[in-house]
Amino acid sequence: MAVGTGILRVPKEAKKGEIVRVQMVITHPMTPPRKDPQTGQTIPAYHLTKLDLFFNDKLVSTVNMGAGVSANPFMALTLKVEESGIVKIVYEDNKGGKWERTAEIKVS
Amino acid sequence: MRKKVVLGVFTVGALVGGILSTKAFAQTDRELTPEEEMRLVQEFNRMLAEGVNPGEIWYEVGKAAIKKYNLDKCDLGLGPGVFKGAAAQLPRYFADAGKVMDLETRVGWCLQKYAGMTQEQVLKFVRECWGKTGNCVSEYDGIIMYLTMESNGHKINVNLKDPHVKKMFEIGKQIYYARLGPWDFNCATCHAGTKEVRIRATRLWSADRPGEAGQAVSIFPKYLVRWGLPMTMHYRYAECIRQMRWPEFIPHSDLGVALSTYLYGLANGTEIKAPGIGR
Amino acid sequence: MKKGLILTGLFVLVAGVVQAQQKKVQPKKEQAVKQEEVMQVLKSGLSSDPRFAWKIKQDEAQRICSQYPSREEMPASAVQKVIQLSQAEIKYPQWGIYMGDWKEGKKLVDSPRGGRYASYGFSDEPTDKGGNCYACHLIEKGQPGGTMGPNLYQYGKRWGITKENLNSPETIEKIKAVYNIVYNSWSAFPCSSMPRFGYHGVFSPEDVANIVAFLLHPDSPVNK
Amino acid sequence: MDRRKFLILSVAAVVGLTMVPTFRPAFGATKLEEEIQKRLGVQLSQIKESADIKLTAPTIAESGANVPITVEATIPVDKVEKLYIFVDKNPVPWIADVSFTPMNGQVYFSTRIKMGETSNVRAILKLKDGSYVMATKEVKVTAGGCG
Repeated sequence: MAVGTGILRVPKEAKKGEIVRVQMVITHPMTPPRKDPQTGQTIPAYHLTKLDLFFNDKLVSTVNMGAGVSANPFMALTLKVEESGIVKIVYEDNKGGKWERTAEIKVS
Repeated sequence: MRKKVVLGVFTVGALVGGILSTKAFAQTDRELTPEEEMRLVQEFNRMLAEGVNPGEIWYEVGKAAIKKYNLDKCDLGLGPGVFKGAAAQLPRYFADAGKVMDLETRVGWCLQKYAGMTQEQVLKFVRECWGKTGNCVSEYDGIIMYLTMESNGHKINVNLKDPHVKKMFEIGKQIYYARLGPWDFNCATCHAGTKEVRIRATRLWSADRPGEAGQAVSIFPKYLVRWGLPMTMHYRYAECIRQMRWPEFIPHSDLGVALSTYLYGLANGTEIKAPGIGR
Repeated sequence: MKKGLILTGLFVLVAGVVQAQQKKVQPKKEQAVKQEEVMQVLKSGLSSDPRFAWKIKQDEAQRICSQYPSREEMPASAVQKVIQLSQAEIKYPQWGIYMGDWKEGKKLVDSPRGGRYASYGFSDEPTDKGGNCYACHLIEKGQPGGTMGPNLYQYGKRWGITKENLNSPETIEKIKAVYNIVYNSWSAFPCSSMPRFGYHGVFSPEDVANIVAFLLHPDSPVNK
Repeated sequence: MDRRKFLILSVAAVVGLTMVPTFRPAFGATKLEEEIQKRLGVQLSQIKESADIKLTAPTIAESGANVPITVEATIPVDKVEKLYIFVDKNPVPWIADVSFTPMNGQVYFSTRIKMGETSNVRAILKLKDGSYVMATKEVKVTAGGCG
């Protein structure tokens, strides 16, 4: 499975004005630059750099990160929902990988 | 060592203009007892278990792999392709194979039968991520994760009334206590006894403390944060046996089945909650 | 007399271990399966590489210990037998008991990987010589350690070993008592969880002497 | 590769490769102070600790590979611009920063971070009025397992 797969988890339903938790896990090695023990060559860093959280295409939060975040990162943020809509996360790494995932919330 | 830490804190504290309040000092200065530390490590594990478990990613991997390898024909004891709750009643006796099998051994059997793999190919498939860290994702781990998670919420129910199963349980129990190898270990060295102990910082579960065997096995496959992958039960056996300085463990062997029968037998009645998460 | 005192001391010191192992376990039911069958299943799951054959030859003491979940359930005859077997095979350094080099001992105590193959697809070469002692013991203050074995903080101090009495005959006796435990723990505590390091050749007699020095020597960080 | 070696090497890599040696020149700042100066444009000594921001982290971590942390604040989210997370003794002390909008409803962020050794974790909030508040928690990183 490829790097960059993820789980985006939000409650399926919420009340208007409720603050809900948006949780996510993304597969990524999140490695800092390091030296290959055999060849002595430097293996470049490979990690996520940025994640944007959108709700109905409006930017809610941006997370910038380095290799200090654990492998297969978990993150959680909150979102105040006033209407039904689509939660979207867009994330990219330092090698040009870019992915997105969506989830739906019904607000009553 | 301690002195250094305190000194280090002091230096940093002095340098940043005394921002480090006395709170930081108090924390470093007070010696915690091993028991207090054990509680705090348990607290760490509870915090780790909050939120989404990265191990859940393997569920989708497994779902795809089951199609790819024709495992929807696989009968885990409730009929071909019936997976809901199936893992909870394993190990059990399978007439078609003529022996008791646990989940992983049965999946190996099915891989040979329905995916055309040889035994060697199966073993290679099983061990794809063994000893690896980083971003190793194996389809086998996915399959075991998927099949176990399909039993989430079901209670472990090993049929110890079946004489085949009962016999395997007894063999497993004796293996559990067999002192062997150049370091004289058995499973019970670490995982028995009523006294709560730890190995380095890790609290050890015990077969002699009620409920702990259940808590231990019901969360496998368990996502290990230090390797970034889920550890299946047979990988767990292999790791323990490696640490015991015995020869290398062969997955899907009767040894694995005997240990599973004993441990899941002890765990009867515990709800499956996969994946767990730990160090 | 002196010996008696020392022995008493030994038992006071290690009473913790005995207590730690007083697990209350249900008496075992009569064995429904044959021992050979158990061993056959066990060996079916371990690499059959002939280079490892020696690792799964169960010796008599191991066989006795395997029958009892804990020492408290062992009949006196079994306890005696294990002690006797274990005492009989203790070997001492060529020049007899002496206070070894604690700095060398520390290296063996610290190293975690003795006798363990490094990873899967392994070789039989032990990756390191060492006892992985911190896994089970707290030894030096400030070093994280396990609690399976007794706490060894200031072990030498507790034995009353000082710079002044370092070469006294009493001290030599104490060194010997500790040497015996490290070399073959079962000689003092039959079926203890602690590996019989000297017996299995994990450590040479000289290695054991160095480890004992690390535990007992007044200059060792253990006794600071 | 041997697993332990791998761990040691990756720690070594984390510690050694990505940063200058740890010695501190007489007039220079710590890596942490430099990093805070660079990213926030203020000196660490000017940032006050405050009870308005709460940082939850374990007192002891059984593994430095994955330390769960959660930051919450009682300060209304519309007054907040950005959250920064630092680990004092990591080779790269900066872990992440998070920008908030009123749509978040509150200041809340939870993640898992790497820690090379026992150290303070810091959560610093930059408010829209240009001021900063901070919460600090020491996490003791220890070793688990059979080694």
